Amino acid sequence: MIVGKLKDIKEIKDSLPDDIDSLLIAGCGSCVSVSLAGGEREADSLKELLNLYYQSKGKSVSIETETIKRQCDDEFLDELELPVARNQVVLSIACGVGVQHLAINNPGKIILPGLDTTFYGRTSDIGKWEEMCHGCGKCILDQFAGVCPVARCSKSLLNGPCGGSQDGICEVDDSIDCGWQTIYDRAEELGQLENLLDFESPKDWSTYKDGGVRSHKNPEFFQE
Amino acid sequence: MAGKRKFELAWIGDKEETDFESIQISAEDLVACQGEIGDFKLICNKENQPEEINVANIIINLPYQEEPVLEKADSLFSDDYDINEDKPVIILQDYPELSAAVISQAGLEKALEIKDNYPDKEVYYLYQAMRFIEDNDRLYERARESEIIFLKFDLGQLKIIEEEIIHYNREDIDLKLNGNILAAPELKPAKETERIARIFNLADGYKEYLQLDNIYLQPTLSGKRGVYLLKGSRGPTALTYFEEELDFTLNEVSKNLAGVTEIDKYDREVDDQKCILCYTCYRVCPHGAIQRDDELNSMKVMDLACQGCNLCLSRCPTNAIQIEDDYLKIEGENEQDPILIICENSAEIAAEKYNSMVGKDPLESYQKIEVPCVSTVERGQIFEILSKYSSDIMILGCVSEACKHLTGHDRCQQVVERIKEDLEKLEIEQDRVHYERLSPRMAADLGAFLADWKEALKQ
Amino acid sequence: MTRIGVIGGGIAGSSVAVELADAGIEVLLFEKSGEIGGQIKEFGCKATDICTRCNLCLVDSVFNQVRRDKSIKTKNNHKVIDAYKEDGLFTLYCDTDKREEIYTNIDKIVLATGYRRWSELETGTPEIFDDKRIIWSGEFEEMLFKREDHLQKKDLDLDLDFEPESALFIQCNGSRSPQEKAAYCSRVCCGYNYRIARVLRESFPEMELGIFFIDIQEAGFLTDLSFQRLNDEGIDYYNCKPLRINKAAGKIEIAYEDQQEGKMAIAKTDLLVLSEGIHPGLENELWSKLFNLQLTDDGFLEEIVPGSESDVYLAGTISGPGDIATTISKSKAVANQIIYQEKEVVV
Amino acid sequence: MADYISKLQKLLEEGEFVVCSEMGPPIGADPDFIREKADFLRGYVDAVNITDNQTAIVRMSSIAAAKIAADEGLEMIIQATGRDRNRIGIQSDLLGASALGLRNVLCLTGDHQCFGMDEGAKNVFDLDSVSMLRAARRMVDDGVLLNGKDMDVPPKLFLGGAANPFADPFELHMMKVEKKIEAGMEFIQTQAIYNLEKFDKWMEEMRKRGLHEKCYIMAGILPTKSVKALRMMKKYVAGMDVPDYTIERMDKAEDKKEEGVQMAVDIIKHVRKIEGVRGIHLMPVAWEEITPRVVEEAGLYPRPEVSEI
Repeated sequence: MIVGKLKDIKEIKDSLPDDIDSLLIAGCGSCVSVSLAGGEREADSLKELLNLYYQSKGKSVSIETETIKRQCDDEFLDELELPVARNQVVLSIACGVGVQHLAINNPGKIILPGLDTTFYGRTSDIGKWEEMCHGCGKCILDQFAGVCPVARCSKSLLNGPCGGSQDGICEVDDSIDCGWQTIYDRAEELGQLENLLDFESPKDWSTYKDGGVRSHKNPEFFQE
Repeated sequence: MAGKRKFELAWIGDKEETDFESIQISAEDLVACQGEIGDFKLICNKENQPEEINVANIIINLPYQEEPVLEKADSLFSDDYDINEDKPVIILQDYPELSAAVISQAGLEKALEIKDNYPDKEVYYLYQAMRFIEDNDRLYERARESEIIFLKFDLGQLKIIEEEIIHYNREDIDLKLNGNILAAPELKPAKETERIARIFNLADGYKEYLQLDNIYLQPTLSGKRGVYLLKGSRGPTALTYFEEELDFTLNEVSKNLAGVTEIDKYDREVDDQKCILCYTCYRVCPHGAIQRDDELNSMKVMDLACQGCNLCLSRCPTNAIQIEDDYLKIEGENEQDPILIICENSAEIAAEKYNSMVGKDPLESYQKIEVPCVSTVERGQIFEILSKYSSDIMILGCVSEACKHLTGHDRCQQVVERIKEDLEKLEIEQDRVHYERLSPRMAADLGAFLADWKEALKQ
Repeated sequence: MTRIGVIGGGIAGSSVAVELADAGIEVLLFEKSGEIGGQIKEFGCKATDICTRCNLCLVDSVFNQVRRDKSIKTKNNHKVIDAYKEDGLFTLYCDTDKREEIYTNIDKIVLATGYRRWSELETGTPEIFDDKRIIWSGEFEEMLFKREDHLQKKDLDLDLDFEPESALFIQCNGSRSPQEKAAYCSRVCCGYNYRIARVLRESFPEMELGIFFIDIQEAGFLTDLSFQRLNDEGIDYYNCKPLRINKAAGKIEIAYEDQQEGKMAIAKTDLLVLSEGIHPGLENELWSKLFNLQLTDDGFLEEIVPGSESDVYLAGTISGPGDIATTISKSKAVANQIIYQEKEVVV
Repeated sequence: MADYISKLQKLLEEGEFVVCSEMGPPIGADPDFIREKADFLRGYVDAVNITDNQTAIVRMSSIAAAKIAADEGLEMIIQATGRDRNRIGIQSDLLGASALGLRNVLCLTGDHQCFGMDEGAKNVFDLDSVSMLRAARRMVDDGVLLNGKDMDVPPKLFLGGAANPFADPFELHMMKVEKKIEAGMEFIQTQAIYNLEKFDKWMEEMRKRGLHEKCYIMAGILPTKSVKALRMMKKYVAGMDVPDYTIERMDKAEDKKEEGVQMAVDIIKHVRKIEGVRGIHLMPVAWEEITPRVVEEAGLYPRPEVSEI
C-alpha cells in the first residue's frame, strides 16, 4: 500500500495563505488511513490544532473536515463537491495521487498537500511501516528468493551485497536490514543459493520513472 | 474442516492432570486462535488435517528449553547421571548466573538422594545463593546434617577447568574439585514462543517469554481473558511457585466455566461502513479483544474479552468504533477550573484513599474527565479543550509496568510529547498541558501535589 | 442464599470478599480493628522513575471495592473469639467494643488473619532500638507511604532527624534463625529492601548503600534480583549474615566475615535498616482448635481435610510467608474454589 | 615478448610479489599536490591507486589525478565507482583512461553518499561492481559496448576489484568474489587486514574454490599510528574487523607510530607466506609518508625495474 506521513504542522501552516477565511481538510479513507496519516481521525486532529492556532492569532477561519473513501477515483469525489465549493482552500491529506486527482477535478481551486507520500510498504509493527517496492515496472522478485534488491538494498545492487553490510545490517543506517542478507537467508532456506551466482545484467530502467511519465492501459477495459 | 470438537480447557504444550474435559495441542500444530473466553476456536493443522477445536479456556504451558552450562556435566534435572566410585559428586547451581529458585529444590533433593544411596560419597554443593520455596528450608537443614559440603561462591571465585575440574578459590580456601558434576541447566523460553505470541496476538514479554512485565498480570494472566501462561511460556521465575500458580489457574478456569460476565458494561460497535480493516485496533488492543467479522467484513470488539480501555476507539483512523457512553465528558461546575484527565486505575483510587484518610476529596473544584486509561487521550481532543477552555489541563496517568491496560502510560506520554511539539512549532503556549504519573498508593502525594499545583496556577 | 464468613480484613480477606461478592455471594467480613486494610494499609509505593513492582497498586482498589460493595457486610471492631458448627452451618461469637455479638447461619469460613511482624516481638537486644540510627524496614514503609514529594520530583524527604550519607540493610532478621524460632525464610524481605534501596539510590545518588544477605532470593514476579543487578545499580552486597552490630560514636559498625578475603571485616553506616520477618499470627493456635486445623512446626496453619469438606478455607499469610501478589492470587484462588462449588450446587 | 596491457600486469604475471599503494587526490585543483606525493612514493611501490571520491567526498577526479601522477613516472590504478555515473559515463571514462595510457582500473560499487558531506545527492548505482567488470571485460576483449555497439579501437585495461574477507555472510561474499572473477576481474585488492585468522580462513576458501589461480590477490594493509584510529575503524568503518588484541597491542605500546609500522610489517610478513597472496596493497589513511618505511622494513625494497611494455 501507499504509505504516508503527516507533514510537519509548521510546514502546513506556512503553506496556507495569509488571507485564508475557510479551509476544508479532505481525508482519504484508503492507503493513508491504514498508514494512520490521512484518515478521518487525523483530519479531525488537524482541524482542532489549526483552530487553536488561528484562535491564538486572533483570526477567524472556519475549518471543516470531510473524509471520503478514495481521493484517486472520480466517483468518490462527488461527496467532496459541496465542501470544496464552499471553502476557499483545500488541504488534502491523501497521498500525492489523491491531491492531484482532486486538483484535476477542481480547476481554479487551491489544493494543498497535508502529507508526505513516503513509499510503497507494509505494516511491520504497530505504527511502523517498511519500504518493500519501488514500482520499477519490471518485477524481478522471482530471481531473488522473493526479496527485492531494488527496494531493499540501499544501493539497489543486483549482483550481491556491498562490503559495508555487517551482521545483516546496512552500512547506511543501523535501523536498515541488509537487503542482501535477507535475500541470502531466504535463498538458502529455499535451496536457491545457486541462483545468486547468475550474473545480473544492468537492469532496464525504462519501465521505471527513467522511461518518462508512465501510464498503462488494460485493453480488455480501455477503448481508444 | 475435518471436524469440530468442544473442550473446557486446551493445553498448548505440556498437559497437567485435571478434572476438566481437556485437550492437549502441540504448539507446532496450532495455526490460529479466534473467538474469546468461553468460546475460543483453535485452528490446528496436524499432519495436514485441518481441524477446528472449540475450547472455553486456554493454558499455554510450553516447556523451558534447558541449555546445559557445561558440556560434560549431567543435568540436575536428569535421573540418569554417572556416579564414579573414586570421585566425589559435585552439585553446581548459580553458574554462570543465579539459577531459578526451583533449582535449589532440585539440587537439594538430588544431593540428599545421592547421600542416601551412597552414604560414604563426598557430595559438594556449590552455589551462590540458596533459594527458598516450598520446604527447601527443611531440605537445606537436612542436607547440612547429612554432611553435604556446602561451598558458597561469589562472582569470580569459581573457574571451570577442563569441564570436569572446578577450581574454587577464596582467599582462605583453594580447592580443585575433580568429580562428577551435576549442573543446573540454564532455562530459556521455548522455541515456539514467538509463533505462539503471534497466534494469540500477545505482545513481546519479559526476556523473550510471553509474560508481560506488568503487575496486573499476576500470576499467570496473559492480558487476554481466558488465556493463561505457565512454565516456559511465562517467565524465568515461573517454576518457583508452579504448584500455586497451577492451582490459581485451574481455579480461574473453574470460575470461568461457572459463567463469564462482561468486565465493561458498555458495548463498542464497529461501523462496518467505515471500517477499512486496517487492523490498527487489533494491533493496539492490549487484551486481544478485537477480531475480524467475516460476515460483515469489518472488525468487531468481543464483549467478553474487552476490558474497557477504549484504546481501540481512540486510535481508529476512520473513527469507525463507537461507544454509547460519552466517556470523554467533562464534569465540573465552573468552566474556569483547571481540567483533570484522570486514570480510573491510579489517580482516582489514590483520590478515594486520600478522601478516606483525610476526609477531603482532593479532586473537588476541578473539572474532570475520568478515563478508563490515559492511553485514550488523543491529540485532537486536547487541542479542542485548549481552544474551548482557558484553563490548564493535567493528565494523571499510572506508572510504568503498573498500567491495567499494559502500555497506557507510555502511549499517553508519547501523545503528550507530540502535542507539545506541535504547539511549539506553531508558537502556541505549551505550558497548559501537563502530564504526571502516579500509583494508586500515592494518596498523600496526590493531595499535596494538587494543592501545590493549584497554588502555582493562581500565581 | 449462601453466606461466607471471612475473618480478617487485610488484603487476603478483602480479596476473597471482593471475588465472592463479584460472583453474587454474600460476605460477612470480620475485622478486629476499626478499619479494613490490615498491615498493608500503610506500606508505601516504591516506584522510582519507574515502577519497582512492589505490587501495592493492586491493593487499594480492592479495599475501595470492599467499602463500596453492598453485598460485603464489613464488621469492624469484631474480634472472633469462638465458633461452632451445627447442621453444616457455623456460628461465630465476636467480641466488639461494646458487647459480644453472635452471627449464625454461615455456610463457610475463610480465615485470613495474616501474620505478625517480627519487629513487634521482644528481642534479646532491645537497647539497640533506642538508637535513632537503627530502624525497621516497616518504619521505612511508613515514611514512603507518607511522602508528599514523589510527584513533584523532589528528593525523598526522610523522616529522620539526621541526614544519612550511607545506609545498610540487614536481611533475614527474625527469619532463618533458630533463636527466634523461625528457621524458615520470610521470602519478602529481599524484595522490599532491595526496592527501598533503589528508592534511596534514586533520591540520593551519592549515598553509599549496601545489603547483607544470607542468601539472595527471587524478588517476586518476573524480576530477577541478582548480584549482578545490585552491582549495576551501585548497591554493595555482603553475601553473609553479620556477626555483630556495634553502636560506635560516629557510624554504626557491623562486623562480618568477608568471604572474598577470608577474614573479619567491618562495614560502617549512618543508617541501619533491619528487615522484618513474617511470623505466624497470635490467633493461629485458637483457629487450629476451633476449626480443626494443623499448626505447623513454625506456627502457621495447614488444612487437615480440604476446605471443600470442612468448609474452612485459609487465605493469605496465615498459612505461611508470601508477598502481596501471591497473597492476592492465592486468595482469589480460594474464592474461586468456593464460587465454583456454589455454582455447581445451583446447577 | 608477451603482450602486456600494463606494467602491473607484467609484474604479476612474472611472479613478482607486488606492492601497491593508495593516494587520495586533493579537494581542490592543485596538480602539485599530486606531484609531491608521487615524489616520495617513486621507487617504493609498483603501482598507486587513485581513489574515486572515496567515502563520497568530492575530490579531483581519479583519471585526471592519475594522469598527472603517471606523467611523473608512476604506474597508476584508477578507481571507478558506480555511485556517481551511470553506464554511459563509466564506459566513456574507461575509454578515456585507456587513451591516456592509464591501463589499470579498480571497479567498485562505491560508498553510499550518506558517508560523505552530500547526503542529499542523488546516487546512481546503475552498474554495480560486478556488472561494471563485465561491461569493461567485454569492451576490452570483444570491443563491444554494453549496448552491443562495436568499437573501432577497443580500450586496453587490466581489471581489478575489491573483496572484503571479513564481511558476513561469509559464503555470500565468497559467491560475489566468484561472480566478479567470472565477470572478468583479474586482480583483487582486499579490505584492510587486522584479523589474520579470518583472512587465513578466507584464503583457504579461495584456494579450495581455485579462485587464487584465477586472479591475483593483493592483501590490504592499513598502517595506523593510534589506538583511537583503530577504535574508530572498528566502530565506524563498515566492513572492518579490528580484533581486540590489535587494539590492546597498540594500547600497550609506548611509541605508537613505531608500533604501527611494526604491526603493518608483521601482517605483511604473515600474508606473504600465504599461498595465493600475490602482493600487498598499502592504504595508510592520512599517513602516506610512512609507505616507504613500511616497504623497507618488510624487506620489499628495492622494487624491481620494469622495462617498457
